[in-house]
Amino acid sequence: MLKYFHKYANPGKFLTLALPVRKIMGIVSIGVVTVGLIFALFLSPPDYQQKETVRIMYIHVPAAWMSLMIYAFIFFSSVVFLVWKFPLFLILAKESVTIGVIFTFTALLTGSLWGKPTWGTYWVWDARLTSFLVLFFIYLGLKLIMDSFSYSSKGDYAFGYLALIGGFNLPIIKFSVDWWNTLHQPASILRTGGISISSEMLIPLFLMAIGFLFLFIYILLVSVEINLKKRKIIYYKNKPDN
Amino acid sequence: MSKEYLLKVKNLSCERNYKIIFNKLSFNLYPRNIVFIDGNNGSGKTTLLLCVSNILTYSGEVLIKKGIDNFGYVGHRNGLYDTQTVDSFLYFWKNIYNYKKSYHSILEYFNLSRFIDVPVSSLSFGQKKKLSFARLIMMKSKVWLLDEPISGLDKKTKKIILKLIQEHLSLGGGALATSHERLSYFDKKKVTRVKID
Amino acid sequence: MIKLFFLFLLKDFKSYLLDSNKSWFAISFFLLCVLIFPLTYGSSVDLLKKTAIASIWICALFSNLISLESLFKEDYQNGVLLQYRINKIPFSIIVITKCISHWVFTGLPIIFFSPFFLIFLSGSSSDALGLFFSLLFGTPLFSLLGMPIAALTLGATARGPLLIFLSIPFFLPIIIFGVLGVNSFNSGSYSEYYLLCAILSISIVILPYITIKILQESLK
Amino acid sequence: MIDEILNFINMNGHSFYIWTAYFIPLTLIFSYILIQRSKLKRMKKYETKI
Repeated sequence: MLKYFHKYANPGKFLTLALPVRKIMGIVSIGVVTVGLIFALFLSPPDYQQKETVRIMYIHVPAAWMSLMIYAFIFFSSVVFLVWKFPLFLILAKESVTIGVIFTFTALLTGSLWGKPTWGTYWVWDARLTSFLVLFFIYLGLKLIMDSFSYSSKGDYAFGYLALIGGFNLPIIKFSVDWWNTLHQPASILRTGGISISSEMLIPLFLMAIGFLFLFIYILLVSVEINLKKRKIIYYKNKPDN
Repeated sequence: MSKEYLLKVKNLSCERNYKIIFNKLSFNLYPRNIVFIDGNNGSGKTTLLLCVSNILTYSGEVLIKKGIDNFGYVGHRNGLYDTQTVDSFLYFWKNIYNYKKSYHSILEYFNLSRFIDVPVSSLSFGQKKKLSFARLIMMKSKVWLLDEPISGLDKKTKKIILKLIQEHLSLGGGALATSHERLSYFDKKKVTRVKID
Repeated sequence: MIKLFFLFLLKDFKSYLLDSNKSWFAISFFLLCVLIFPLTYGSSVDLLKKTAIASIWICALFSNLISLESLFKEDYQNGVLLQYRINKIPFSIIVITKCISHWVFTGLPIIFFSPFFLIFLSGSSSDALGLFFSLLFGTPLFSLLGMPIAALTLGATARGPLLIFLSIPFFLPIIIFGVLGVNSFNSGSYSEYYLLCAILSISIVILPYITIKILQESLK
Repeated sequence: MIDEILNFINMNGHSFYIWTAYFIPLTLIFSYILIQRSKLKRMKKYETKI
């Protein structure tokens, strides 16, 4: 396992390996998202309770899944960086933060837009919404700590440790918010059991989820390539014998 | 030369902030000798001292003579709390280093006895530097790492500190100093120059 | 080792007592914060009564946040931390003594004065014991959780705002359990206190260790 | 025909929510992709110079 990591954690090898994957992902993700959008907007039927607003689900739910998945990805790659000190994993983690911010923002925005016609308000201090807001702030914190240490390797470890502490803390935050909500607010407004998901709705949902996943991989690979190239340029500029 | 070294540095290179600071430096430090690290501003003199004291990660070898587990260090930042008085500062470090003797003779040596109850923040730059050298004496380390030990000081203070280093060398210690100034104070045979470009 | 521990603890206490910016700052900030709440509610005593516990917790949070910035800043900036590292003084002692002294000078006064503030904010006196215990478990957690974050931001540009931004999301569970604990204390359920205790005991084990690691990296 | 399209755009009276929910996130994601791609192109140009 470790040997395998060592082989592909080398940035140069990673680039040659990633190039075809990136190109395929670029085409496939755009295709899948387009097909998913067509299914979501035109082909899927309106819900019998929520009517047309159910179409927001096809972008809201995959974005929420993605933001959780991306945090898990950041957490594990920064743990790998902290333990084995592969710089590649740090770059992977750092470059996924912006995408995570975008997806979390998407989930929050579409959630509140979905909430207005169904529950009557844009925002409820519900456990799930609150914990997502906290997740959004943790993402922003990661982004801030990246920017405030620009061009210094000190920030690398600060970033890694913050992702680590955040990873430990997120379940606790989620649990505490759940606890807080169940005591104070009877579950009257939100009832997820109301939606019965039929297969016609599952198709666009999964298409969008897969499309977002591929989009994430594509943007990530592009960003990593930019970062590696930037590093290479700085490295060559500062070589003593150059 | 089969002399026993205090410190042996072999092919030391260091990368910091994604830049190579220096590449493949080698030098030895023998007892009673001093190594001067020469170079321009920003060429990585301080980085070299931090690499030797094993704070930064480096590639290459730093061999230290057995029995030496501590380095004395005087840096740009003096490592003094502003609110501490001179007395409490010395008492604190005396206890840390297990220095048995009284520290009043050291204060006498540096002409600081008058300032014993004065908080550190009201001392001048040179006096602060002298205090950090007082800490160095209490430490009784064989190897001293000195980062610009005499820059920005007046002639009298410079002399005191140079004499102190000379004494340390004559007792069998070694020193690793970075300096801009060419020091003709020391015996030429005992000085090694290392150039970083 | 034990001698070193007491030496450092004494030094930290002394530095807190000598530097009036550090020791009295937190508690006076707490006082000022408490003053704001009655003023913003107008003359509505009913509202004040309901929010007394929440406002005390908010003030405790803010005074902790404000004092977090000075936790490692001085040591880092004047090079003492580097000196400790080169002289191979174990960082565990430094971190633990810092944490203890920070709590003693920012958490402990708040805990002891909290019943008075409860009366001050016209809260019901039956909550005093619950508030006392919840603060007793909560404030050390503020210090413990703030420690790694304060260490993380060493060497960053614009450190103060960054520190506050990073630490508030992590303090949320403590506030939630703390405030809920007081509310359910009188009805005889202590589950929030048990949870706070559980988080505290895990944090005491893990967080100092992480802080040591971060501090060592911050010197690089 | 036009009626049908208008009806579709109207989304049963919820057009505002649905169209903003689709429009803003998708523009965010795709503009980020475009920015990153242009950056990569610039980097490649710069790299060949060296």
